[in-house]
Amino acid sequence: MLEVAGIGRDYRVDGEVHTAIDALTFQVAEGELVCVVGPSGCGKTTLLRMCAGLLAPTRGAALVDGREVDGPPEDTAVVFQEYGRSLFPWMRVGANVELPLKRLGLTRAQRRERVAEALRLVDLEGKERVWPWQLSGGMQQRVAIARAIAFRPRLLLMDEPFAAVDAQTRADLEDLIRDLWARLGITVVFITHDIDESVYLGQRVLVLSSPPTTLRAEVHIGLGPERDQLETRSSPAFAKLRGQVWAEIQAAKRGET
Amino acid sequence: MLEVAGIGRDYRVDGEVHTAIDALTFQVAEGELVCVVGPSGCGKTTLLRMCAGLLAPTRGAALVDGREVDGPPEDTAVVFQEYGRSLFPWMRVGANVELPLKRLGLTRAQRRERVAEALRLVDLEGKERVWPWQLSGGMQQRVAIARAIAFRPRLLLMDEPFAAVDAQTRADLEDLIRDLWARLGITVVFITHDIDESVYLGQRVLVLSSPPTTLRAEVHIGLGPERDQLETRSSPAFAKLRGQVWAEIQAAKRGET
Amino acid sequence: ACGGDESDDGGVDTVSVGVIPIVDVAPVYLGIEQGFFEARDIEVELTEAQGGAAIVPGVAAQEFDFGFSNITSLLLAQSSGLPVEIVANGVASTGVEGEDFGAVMVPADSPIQTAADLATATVAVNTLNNIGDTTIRESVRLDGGDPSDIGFTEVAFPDMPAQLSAGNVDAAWAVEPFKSMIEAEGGRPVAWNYVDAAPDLTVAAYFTTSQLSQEDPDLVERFSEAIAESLQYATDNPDAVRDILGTYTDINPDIRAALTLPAFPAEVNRDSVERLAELGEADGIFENPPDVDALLP
Amino acid sequence: MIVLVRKALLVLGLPSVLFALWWFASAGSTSFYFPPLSEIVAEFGETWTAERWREDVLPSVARLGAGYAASCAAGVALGLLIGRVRWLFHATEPVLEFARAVPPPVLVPVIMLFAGIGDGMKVAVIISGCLWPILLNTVAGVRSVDPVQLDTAAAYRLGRFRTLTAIVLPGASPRIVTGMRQALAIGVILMVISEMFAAQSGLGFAIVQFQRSYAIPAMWSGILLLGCLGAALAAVFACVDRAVLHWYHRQRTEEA
Amino acid sequence: MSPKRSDRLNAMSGKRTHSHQPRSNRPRPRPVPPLLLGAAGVAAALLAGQVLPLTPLVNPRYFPTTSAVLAALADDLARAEFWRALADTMTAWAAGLAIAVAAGAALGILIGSLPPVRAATASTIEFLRPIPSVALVPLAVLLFGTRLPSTLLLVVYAAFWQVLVQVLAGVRDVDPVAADTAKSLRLTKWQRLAHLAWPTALPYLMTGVRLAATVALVLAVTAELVIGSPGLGHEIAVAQTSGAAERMYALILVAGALGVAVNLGVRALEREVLAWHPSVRGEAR
Ligand SMILES: Nc1ncnc2c1ncn2[C@@H]1O[C@H](COP(=O)(O)OP(=O)(O)OP(=O)(O)O)[C@@H](O)[C@H]1O
Ligand SMILES: Nc1ncnc2c1ncn2[C@@H]1O[C@H](COP(=O)(O)OP(=O)(O)OP(=O)(O)O)[C@@H](O)[C@H]1O
Ligand SMILES: [Mg+2]
Ligand SMILES: [Mg+2]
Repeated sequence: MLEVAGIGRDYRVDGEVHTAIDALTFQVAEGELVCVVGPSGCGKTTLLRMCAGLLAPTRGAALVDGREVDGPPEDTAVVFQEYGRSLFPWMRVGANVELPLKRLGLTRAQRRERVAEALRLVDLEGKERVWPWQLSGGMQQRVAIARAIAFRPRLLLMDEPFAAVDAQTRADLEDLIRDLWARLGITVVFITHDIDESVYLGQRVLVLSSPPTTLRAEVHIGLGPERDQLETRSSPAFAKLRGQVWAEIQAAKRGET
Repeated sequence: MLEVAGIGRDYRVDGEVHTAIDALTFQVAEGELVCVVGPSGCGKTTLLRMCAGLLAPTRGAALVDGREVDGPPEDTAVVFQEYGRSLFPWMRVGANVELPLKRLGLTRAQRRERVAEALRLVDLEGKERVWPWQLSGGMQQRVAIARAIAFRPRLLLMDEPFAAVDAQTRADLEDLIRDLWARLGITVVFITHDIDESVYLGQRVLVLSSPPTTLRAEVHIGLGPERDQLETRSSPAFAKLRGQVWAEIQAAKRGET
Repeated sequence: ACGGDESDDGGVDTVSVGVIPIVDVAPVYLGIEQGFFEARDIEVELTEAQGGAAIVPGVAAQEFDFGFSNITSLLLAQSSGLPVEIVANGVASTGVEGEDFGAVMVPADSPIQTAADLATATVAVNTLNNIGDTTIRESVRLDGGDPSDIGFTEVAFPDMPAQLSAGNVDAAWAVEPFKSMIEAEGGRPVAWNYVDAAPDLTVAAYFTTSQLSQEDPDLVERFSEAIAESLQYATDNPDAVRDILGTYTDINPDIRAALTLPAFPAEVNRDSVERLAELGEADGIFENPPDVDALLP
Repeated sequence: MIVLVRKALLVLGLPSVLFALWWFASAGSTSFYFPPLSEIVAEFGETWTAERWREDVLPSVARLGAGYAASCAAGVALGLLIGRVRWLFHATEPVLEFARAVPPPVLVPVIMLFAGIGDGMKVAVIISGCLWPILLNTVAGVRSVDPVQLDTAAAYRLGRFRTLTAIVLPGASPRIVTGMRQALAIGVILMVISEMFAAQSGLGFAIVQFQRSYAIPAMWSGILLLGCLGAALAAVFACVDRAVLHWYHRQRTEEA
Repeated sequence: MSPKRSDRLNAMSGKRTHSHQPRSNRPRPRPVPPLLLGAAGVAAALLAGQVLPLTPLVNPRYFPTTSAVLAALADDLARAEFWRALADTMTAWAAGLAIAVAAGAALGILIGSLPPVRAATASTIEFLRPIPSVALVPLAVLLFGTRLPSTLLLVVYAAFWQVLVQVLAGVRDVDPVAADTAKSLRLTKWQRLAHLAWPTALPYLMTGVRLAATVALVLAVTAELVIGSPGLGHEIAVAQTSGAAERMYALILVAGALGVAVNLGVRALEREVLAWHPSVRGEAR
């Protein structure tokens, strides 16, 4: 479904060219859930923005369904790291969530229902008429998530979507995403800093190196489709995978190759 | 040093009064490091803003050094949850960190040195001449932290300051804060969603309830002053405390009293 | 515009006339009131504009059938190629020194005593390169002064009393009612430029375009007659003039009673128009020499 | 090189097309007030001689510069004050709105009462028009500075002055610059209007004189000159804008 | 007063929450209502107008005292022609403003969100903007005579640019993250105009409307004054040419009061459409 082929990106900072991503190559199959981890500033957001067609790669390309991405692909939802700024302050929460549904040809009632359901799923039931800036940070982030899931995309790109919520809510949201993914068969690329989360959520974890960034390691998570916050997390297999990812990240940060 | 006396805050949402914080009372002694945890939207940011003199309480008061807070108290640094928006986009990173130092009567060279040191401590050495919007989310957050520590405050208020950084960096920053706190004898109030972090960092963890918020529990962390990322975290005492805080938060979320 | 398309068959022609709401056009208002226009099957629609900026283009575009303007402006328009023609007299100087409706005024304590003293003074005129400065130069010249160094400055008539009293200008060429207002403040006249320029100087006139005068000579004729009758009536009934001023201006009643009325002769004084053309030419305000014959009826 | 050509095309393209349209549309014109463009262009060279530039254009531009600079200084200073101090905002708003609504033709005589009829009056008239867009935009800009940024400044106790200069002013600067851009054209207009009163020279004075003496092609050439003046000033302004607000523009153009 | 309204007023007048102001359970001093403050400002200005002419600075004959002006105003208010003139001016003003705002906003959003068009039109806009409406008087008269369209032409020409320039700047202000969000949601061009460019430009447009509203009023009065089409401006011209200073200032007072009223209206509109904006939502963050 998503193919990243030798993608790379340079930024120009005060006249000097700075290679953020050197070259990355990987595939995400239809219906897969892949987590991406890596040191702060290694280019995860850059990678995601290139996959979403929001940023042109300097080298290589991203392909969705075999077609090169040169603008936001159809049926894709993105949850941005800067959740606060990605909500439109002039729209109430309900309108923010409803906005992407407008071009799907749904009736008003259907849209309403989807919005209400999505908000319920992120534990913000009945907050439709509130302004985004009247919400706490974590609540804003959940509105952004609700907007993505109300849209029911085929490809869901998420950039640290649970960074601002408490542990319990985070666990609930993790299960929510796994549930939606399993039920609807969507493809998910999930950026996170939480190693436990990456192992718990993903079928595969991609570990990126420090800039100039390459793919440092690819950890296959063989935990099976049924996962449980208590059981899975306390299993020895989980601990082992966790240690593996952790070691890779530490090595990445130290700049080993 | 910091005393919160029956503080409460109501918000008005579309004409209806909504009690965010009902009443909170606790003290933080000089040189203490206290962590605050609680469900998303329970009023942690609101509490912090009232302590920082940025928001007037509806009821009760916060007192710093026995004086009622009616404006930002002297020698206080705040790291905001909305780290991206708290950096000034018209100043380069160095200028952002240097700005609060300008009224401390330091020489230019001293300021420069402090800025360089603070940036080094958060692993952003040599980024003085970069614009904030050229940095990744985690890097921006670290600039905000650098600004606070370069200021060398007596009271440090931090609102989820490590939400956007990777696990390894997070561990380093945790140790950095504990080190600064121990060396300089500053008082720290630290809001976090990471239960492990709250236990690892704090001398005490305050658990808030869901709105209308009260103080649900106060967990004393008797782990001693020397802590180590590997050893401390794998100790049985740590696991027990962790379980205790986790249970309190879950109960808080379920709305038990 | 509504020319005389439906004339002759006993219908009434509506003509629009662009005027400036000042003392000079009182006869038109009187004429309407007395029915002189109605008697000639003309219904007059007056538009009160602030000055030539709107009236001349208005007439040129046939938005107005007739307009009111001072002679020098008309000479200017004519010399620049605008086909304007005078159809009736407007207003004239009384020709009597000390009793005219316009004069160069100075404050009571001014060192300026005679017209010659104006040679080095700052003098306010309502419009530069127009009837005011050309005639004032003539006054200075006649008084033995050299007019080349007079510092003319544009100040609108209504602002002159204030500017004179504030000392921003040394002298001001004021017409009624502002001349009376300055006198009420203690100001005094030092030159009677209209009187000096030519005997019985024609100051302003009613005009139209050559086009209209060719297309509908009858209407122009009737309009001219009505104006002439109105002028005569105004000359005969000065009190009626003072009364009608109260209807279209806001001039304070005391001043209205005291102000010097201009003369309203029925005919244009051709010699004085030629004199104005000469003065203007001498001062170099025309690009091409104006054709007085083409301008006058 | 190609970039330069592209730029030149963008800047001159549309004006050239419009100019050509005007040229051909007016070619056979016999209207007194709408002469053929060819006549206007011919008149342009004859009218705007070196002497006229020295005597009329440059003094006008100098007054414009003085009035504009004073408006910028006063507008920003007042705007910062009024935008930050609520009660002052409410107390002054109606009076300022009142002053704003007085038309120049009646305002100028009043200014003349206080400022005389010299250059001071003309500069004052320019200020009386230029001030408002800068003031209004500054007030609006100050009031829409990001609350998180203000909180940051307050938490670090930056102090009134530093908060104003280091946070509020740059935060409001995109709006302030918009106001200044507005004021530029208004300044040119007010420069003309100020010279319709008590003037003896100047660009506006010249245009009014041409109009009054029915030198219509010359008047049109003056209007053309006004447009060119405005465009030239705007070009200079754009350079300053790019330099001062580079952080703002780059953030919006660099990515994607 | 409804709770909502009183809250709004408090939000308008309350100091910013971060100011160094005593707070807490001590009763906070009630903020003075803005309308009262505004009235106080007006009263101060009127008082200055009363006192100034009594000093040697200016001559009361040419700059009459407030009381004299108010007396003249009272006379005017009793006259039917005055009200007719007022209605004429308001008609020209409202029509001109509506056209200018509609055209300025629509073109501004359109040009602003199409970068090539923006680049291609920039120089032309800057060329046309500084051409004074008053210089167009003869042309307006030539085209439309002294009737309403003439006044409208001048009003629209002057007010249009104010709106356009504001909206152009406003469209440019779109937050980059918000823009990315809109793109990733694959909003259509129209949706992006309606849901992103338009709301971002709205605060700018509001300032543009306030600028244009008074410019339109000024030009409506000026055009009447110069051209002589009926309206307040014409009344002012008559008063001026008659040397009736009191009446002239009374009419100016009316023009100014119109400006104040217009501003009140725009402010109310602002409170409605910009309720989400930091400048309006004020307190209680
Ligand atoms: N607009 C820009 N101009 C210049 N450099 C940039 C820009 N955006 C990002 N960078 C640089 O590119 C690198 C990768 O940034 P990116 O935001 O992709 O990191 P990230 O992996 O998302 O980090 P984090 O986990 O902290 O969010 C960083 O070093 C950053 O400084
Ligand atoms: N300006 C505001 N207007 C109305 N309600 C507000 C406002 N700010 C916060 N609230 C409400 O107050 C409550 C507490 O918000 P606060 O930001 O303090 O939560 P928090 O504990 O920091 O949450 P998080 O962990 O998600 O950041 C929330 O329910 C929020 O909706
Ligand atoms: Mg990132
Ligand atoms: Mg918070």
